[in-house]
Amino acid sequence: MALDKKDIAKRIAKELKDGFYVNLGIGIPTLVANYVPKGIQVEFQSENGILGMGPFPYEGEEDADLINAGKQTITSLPGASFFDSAMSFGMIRGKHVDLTILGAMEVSDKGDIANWKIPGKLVKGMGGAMDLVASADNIIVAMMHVNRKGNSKLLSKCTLPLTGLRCVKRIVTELAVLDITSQGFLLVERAPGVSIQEIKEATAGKLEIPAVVPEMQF
Amino acid sequence: MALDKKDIAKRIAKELKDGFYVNLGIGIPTLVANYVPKGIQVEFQSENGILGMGPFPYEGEEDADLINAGKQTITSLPGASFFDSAMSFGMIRGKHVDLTILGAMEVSDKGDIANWKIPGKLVKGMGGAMDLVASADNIIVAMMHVNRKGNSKLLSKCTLPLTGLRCVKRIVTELAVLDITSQGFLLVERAPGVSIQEIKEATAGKLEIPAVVPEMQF
Amino acid sequence: MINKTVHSVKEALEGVSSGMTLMLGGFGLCGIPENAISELVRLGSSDLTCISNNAGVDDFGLGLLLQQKQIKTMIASYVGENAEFEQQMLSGELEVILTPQGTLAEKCRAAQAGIPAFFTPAGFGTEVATGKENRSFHGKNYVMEEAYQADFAFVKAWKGDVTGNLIFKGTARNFNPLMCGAAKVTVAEVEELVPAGELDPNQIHVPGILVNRIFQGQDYEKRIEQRTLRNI
Amino acid sequence: MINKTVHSVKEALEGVSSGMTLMLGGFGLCGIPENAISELVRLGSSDLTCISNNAGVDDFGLGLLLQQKQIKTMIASYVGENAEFEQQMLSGELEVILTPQGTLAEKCRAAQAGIPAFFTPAGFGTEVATGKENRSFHGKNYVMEEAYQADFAFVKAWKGDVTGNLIFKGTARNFNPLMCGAAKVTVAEVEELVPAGELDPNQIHVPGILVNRIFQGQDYEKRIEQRTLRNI
Repeated sequence: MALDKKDIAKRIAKELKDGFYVNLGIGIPTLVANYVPKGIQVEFQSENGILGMGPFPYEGEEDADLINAGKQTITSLPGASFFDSAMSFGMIRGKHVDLTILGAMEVSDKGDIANWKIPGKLVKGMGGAMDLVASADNIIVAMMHVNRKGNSKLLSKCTLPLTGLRCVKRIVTELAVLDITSQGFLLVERAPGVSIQEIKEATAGKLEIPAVVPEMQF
Repeated sequence: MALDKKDIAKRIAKELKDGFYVNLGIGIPTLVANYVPKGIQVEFQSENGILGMGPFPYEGEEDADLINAGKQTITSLPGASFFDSAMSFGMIRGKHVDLTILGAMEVSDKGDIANWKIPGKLVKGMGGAMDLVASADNIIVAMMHVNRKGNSKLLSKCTLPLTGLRCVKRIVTELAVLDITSQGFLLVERAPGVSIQEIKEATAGKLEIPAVVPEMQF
Repeated sequence: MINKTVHSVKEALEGVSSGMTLMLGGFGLCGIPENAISELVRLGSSDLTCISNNAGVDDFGLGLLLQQKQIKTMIASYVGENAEFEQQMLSGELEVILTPQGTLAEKCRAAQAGIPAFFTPAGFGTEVATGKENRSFHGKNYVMEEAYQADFAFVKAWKGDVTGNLIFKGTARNFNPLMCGAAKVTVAEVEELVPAGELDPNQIHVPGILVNRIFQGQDYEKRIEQRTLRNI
Repeated sequence: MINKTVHSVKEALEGVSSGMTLMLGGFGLCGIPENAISELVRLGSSDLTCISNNAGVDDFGLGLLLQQKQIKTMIASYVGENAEFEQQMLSGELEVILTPQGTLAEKCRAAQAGIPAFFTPAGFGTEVATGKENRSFHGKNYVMEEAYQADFAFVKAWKGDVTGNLIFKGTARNFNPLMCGAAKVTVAEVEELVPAGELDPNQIHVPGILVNRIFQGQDYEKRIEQRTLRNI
């Protein structure tokens, strides 16, 4: 059965490793913070200027001067630091952030990503996404495999304006975990009960299917 | 009579204006801090990372963590700030420092300056001098008009490796105050009792002499 | 000690006129120069180019200038919180230049620090790189970006002293320190203005040399855009 | 909370080997990583390229590495305090690359911040610009400079916490913050190592993400080069 958003977040959380600094995008990626595996230490960076971001505040504790990149009130953990936006993106461009998790509208089988602009629709802006995807060595995309019309969002070539070129490393969708390789999308895991056939039909780009494709473990 | 080093510093101090941030080089420029005109406020920047530099400490007050660019122990004044070297040179390159006063081995009548290297002799390095001269809009050079052999150091072309190109605005020597103009060195003032002829003989570069050349006032 | 204090927001904004390019600190509504924005509305200067990470919301922050149609060009990284903005952009009244957030920050910092141009990987291979120099260093591709040039920078700090030294709190820091000294005139408003010597010189975020005018701000609303709470 | 603490200088320098490029913080003898330098002497690694604003004095700071002839190439802005240095430079044993101080700082900062190259006016028209791209922006001439690439950065801070957050004191800050994260591995030694949460998150000069290893330094001499006093 296809995963829900929480399950996608849960699966991505398994990619977290001890000592990782992680930047989480808005949407499904934000949920990843709820599923950090036991026994490992990670720190969350928010590009508006905090490292060591904690959970949302309790009522009465919220502070207008302490928000995340989604403009939500947050808290800070012991060992946290605040800094300006040049330092924040210095961390990102300088590859000091170990893992970036973000959403996408389309991903190509070369690792291109489109997630900021739909021609003809209102453009909100790329925020920090272009800096993040151009810089990180380790980018995981959390996205739906198909759009509401049932069309694949995993393409041979993105149709929307790009956010970044050849940058995505891994994709987790409601159907599968896929890596970007020189052969295109490599099917790594499938969601529990989802058939390879379903994934094949939902993937428009080049799909490499190994002999054995295990089901995701949570 | 030709000025001594203290008098050169005194004359340069008259160039300080209320509200100026000033960077003083090593040697004669350092002495300028002793002659700030009454009634004006200036702040001294030292490129190793302090703004609001104060006088040398009293015995027992010296702090190994508080030095100037000449590695001398210093103090800080109320309103001072400490910062890193990138911020410090950001201030300099960004033209936030209003006046730079430094020494020179040679200056050309185009405003070129040489003050860091004598071929065949030990090279100590340019330190921050190249950043300072390339950035400041307002550079005053404190120097001797002639070298120990009696040869002019105000030339039509520098013979030593350059520190910066077309950057010097004003020169104060033991004999005169001169500005760099499109006509070469413009004689602005002469030291008390020094004749125009003496200055002419001591200047190898192109020298423009106005009808009236007042004596320096202290 | 050089005193940068001005005694009113009116005095602080002296010299602002229509057609100018302004930098405004803040991320969303966090750390925005509320007093300066109010005064800009009162002044009514028009045809402004505003460089700011966001464009406020309909009735607060830069949204107030948009309501009055004072902004001609908006340079920002994300403008999604503002219906008035959308309407003016779609009608062609408002020109929008979208810039990656890190590039926006670095272009301000470059202006502050006298760096005319630098290379960044952000936007390579996208429409953001169109018309800009692309170059490879050590096998990776970069885009050349130039420093901003602005007339005024308006920033908001938590504490400041009369010499212009500034200290920020939490994530209200964001773009504010980078815009100081990045324009011809930098105006800082602070929640608390203290005498020289009260702030620890080791803990100054922005040295006063980068600030031209400082004033004690008033009536800060500090509106929260997304009040998000944890259940007890 | 990610813990960066290592329990000895020996552990802190694990992986250092001959032929590497090292960054070392400090201005003169102010803010130099004394413990790391001692350990480098003990390790005896040779053919090192050292990036540091100065080269120490004969018997302290980088002078200790020069005595042992461990340095092959010195990248600095000013090296005038060191007779051993002079002798090795004149004999050709030591290669010296002199770099304007602001450019040195910015090349470190660029490495930290993922900026591969930038333009600076420093050195235009001088031998420093030889072989580098020159370019004019808005009528002024600039030189293109590239970020440094280094294997280890050794810095010294006043206080630090176990997550690697650093705070500096006075002018001992200098190049130290810029070298953090500018090399593959950054090693910070501190006068006082405190638990996470003891330092004010508003007042961190270097966030721990830029530091790979941190340790409590010992026996700081903090030698003064030019003890200059005022008469009472």
